[in-house]
Amino acid sequence: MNEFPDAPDTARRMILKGAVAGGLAGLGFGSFPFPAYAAADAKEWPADAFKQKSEADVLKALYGKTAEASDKISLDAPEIAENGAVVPIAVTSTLPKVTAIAILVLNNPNVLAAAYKIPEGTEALVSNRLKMAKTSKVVAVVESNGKLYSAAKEVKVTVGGCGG
Amino acid sequence: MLRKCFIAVAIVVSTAQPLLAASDVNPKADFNAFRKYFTERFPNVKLNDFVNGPYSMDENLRKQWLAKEEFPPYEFAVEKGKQMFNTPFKNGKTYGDCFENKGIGVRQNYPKFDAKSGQVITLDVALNQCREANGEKPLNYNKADMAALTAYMAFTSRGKAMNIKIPDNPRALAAYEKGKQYFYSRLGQFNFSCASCHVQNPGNHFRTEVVAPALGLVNALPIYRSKWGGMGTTSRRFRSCNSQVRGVPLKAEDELYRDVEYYLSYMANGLPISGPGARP
Amino acid sequence: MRTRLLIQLAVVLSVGGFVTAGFAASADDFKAAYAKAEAAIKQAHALKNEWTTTGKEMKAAKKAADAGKFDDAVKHAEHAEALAKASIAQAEEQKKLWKDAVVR
Amino acid sequence: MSSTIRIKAVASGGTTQVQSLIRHPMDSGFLKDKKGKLIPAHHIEVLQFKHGGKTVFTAFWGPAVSKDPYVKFKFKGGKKGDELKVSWVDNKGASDSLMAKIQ
Repeated sequence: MNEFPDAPDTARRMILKGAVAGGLAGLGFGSFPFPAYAAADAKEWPADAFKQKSEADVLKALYGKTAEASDKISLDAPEIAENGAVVPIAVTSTLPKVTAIAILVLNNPNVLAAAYKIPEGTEALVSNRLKMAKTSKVVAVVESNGKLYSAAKEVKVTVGGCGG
Repeated sequence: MLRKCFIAVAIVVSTAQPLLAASDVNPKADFNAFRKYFTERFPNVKLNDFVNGPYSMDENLRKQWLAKEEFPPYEFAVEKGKQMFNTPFKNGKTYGDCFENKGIGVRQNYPKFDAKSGQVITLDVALNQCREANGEKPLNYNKADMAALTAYMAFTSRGKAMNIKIPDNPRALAAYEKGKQYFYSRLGQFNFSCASCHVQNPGNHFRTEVVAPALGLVNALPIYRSKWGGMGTTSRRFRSCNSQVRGVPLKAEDELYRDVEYYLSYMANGLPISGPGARP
Repeated sequence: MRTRLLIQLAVVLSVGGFVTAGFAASADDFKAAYAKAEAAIKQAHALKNEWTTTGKEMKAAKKAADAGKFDDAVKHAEHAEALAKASIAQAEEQKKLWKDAVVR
Repeated sequence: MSSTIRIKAVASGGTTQVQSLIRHPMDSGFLKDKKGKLIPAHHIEVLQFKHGGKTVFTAFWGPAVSKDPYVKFKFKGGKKGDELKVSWVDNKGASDSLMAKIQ
């Protein structure tokens, strides 16, 4: 079964991961397109917030308020991004009644990278991959009980991701 | 003048070089020395982890890689490759008909030495030979379709131990030796060899990247590079190495590229296939 | 040691190329310099060891010649030839030197 | 070509973890093509996940989200075999949707 009796966990994990990604190995989930009635609606997109150049202006446009720092937000981002085009960033929070999470990259041409709506029953957790033009502070903003909280981390970028 | 003196030296050097006798070529001894060099230099890297390139030697990068591997960016290419692989040619035959085990889980056997032509046949070349034998036009060795096909074939071979054979044939040994020579020869205006980076400096930063160890480098091919925004073939990888040191790249699947892949793959014998890989 | 010499050589030649052409060059001078550079590049190409910078100099030479600036054109062509010759020397010397780098 | 949407949704202990990868260029609007012409921004604006008629997650994305974007989230409820509806729309009005089964 195992071709490498002394294979380290990493190699095995790599192989298992391949198996998990089985959708493409033909283990599909019976996925099929469905009619558009339930589809995402572009009208909901907060166009104004995505144009803003500062943290304060983004928060004002998105939520109409300001944020205070919180240690109940965990912002998982690399210290040095391997490539600014693909920077994995994850946000989780132990704050109660979280209704929204936003991720801002302060030195990007437009500061807001992504905003998420967290309905009741969905955990205060999101993981995504963002582009960073250069070294920048990354800010995670969490809306909890109607108030805004934030946490920040500096991510160094040596190869910029404007190219996308 | 300096130049004249230099050229004179060069001429002496080139005429003084004897032709290699096949008996001087000893792949097994090379293999042992190569393995010893890397395992002694990187005692904390587990042998089978070398195939993960820079991620085997940099914790910060490794974390980002593992995050990406949760849903790797190359999945679309693998899916496309699978579709291509399973789509019959106009004559009704498929790629699978050209390979042992219908082409599934065979990546580790390439490159192969073909005694008839006296040439090293890489997987990419074998795929195009298959196409041409079935009346189809060959694919571009630098482009996305070939990258997708080889990515799928690597994917079905993950974890299989590299298994490269160098038959006792003077032309096979000569090809191996030429590949080895190319690997260690300095080239380009920067005067770098493949080995300058991948033997002398793995784990170190070169420009903005962490250099991958030569041991197991080929096991991750083809690779999805974030800076390419897509999957690239083995040829594309070699060509980018050349141009980084200001050398004009050879044409894709040039004899020297095939020979150097043959050499490096033999050095990686026993290590698992990890391709398609994701790299910065 | 010798590789360092090679790099120095390339630098010396690249600077030298600009210094020597202190005369008013003609279209024929350009053609002659360009042809010499082309011959050297052809040899480097045959050795599979062309440098990317050589081609850039040739393009610059052509562009200057097209603009009638033959002094510049000759300088670029001479620079290209020097680079091509250095790459040929590199290829020739590496035919032996590569062995010193092999992992043993 | 098949769907632009790939989903891995796994239910365990009353919670469903959803991971999705979408094939999309996500052009930033700051990059030039080979001819030096600026490639206009082209990105997904809204991505939505529905489970049993209820929206469980909505993403609003700008051009700073990476090419072939990825997202992961978790929601309470959901069991093996349940349907999860995914849809996106981009700034050029293109859209795609998929119904996936929770595993």
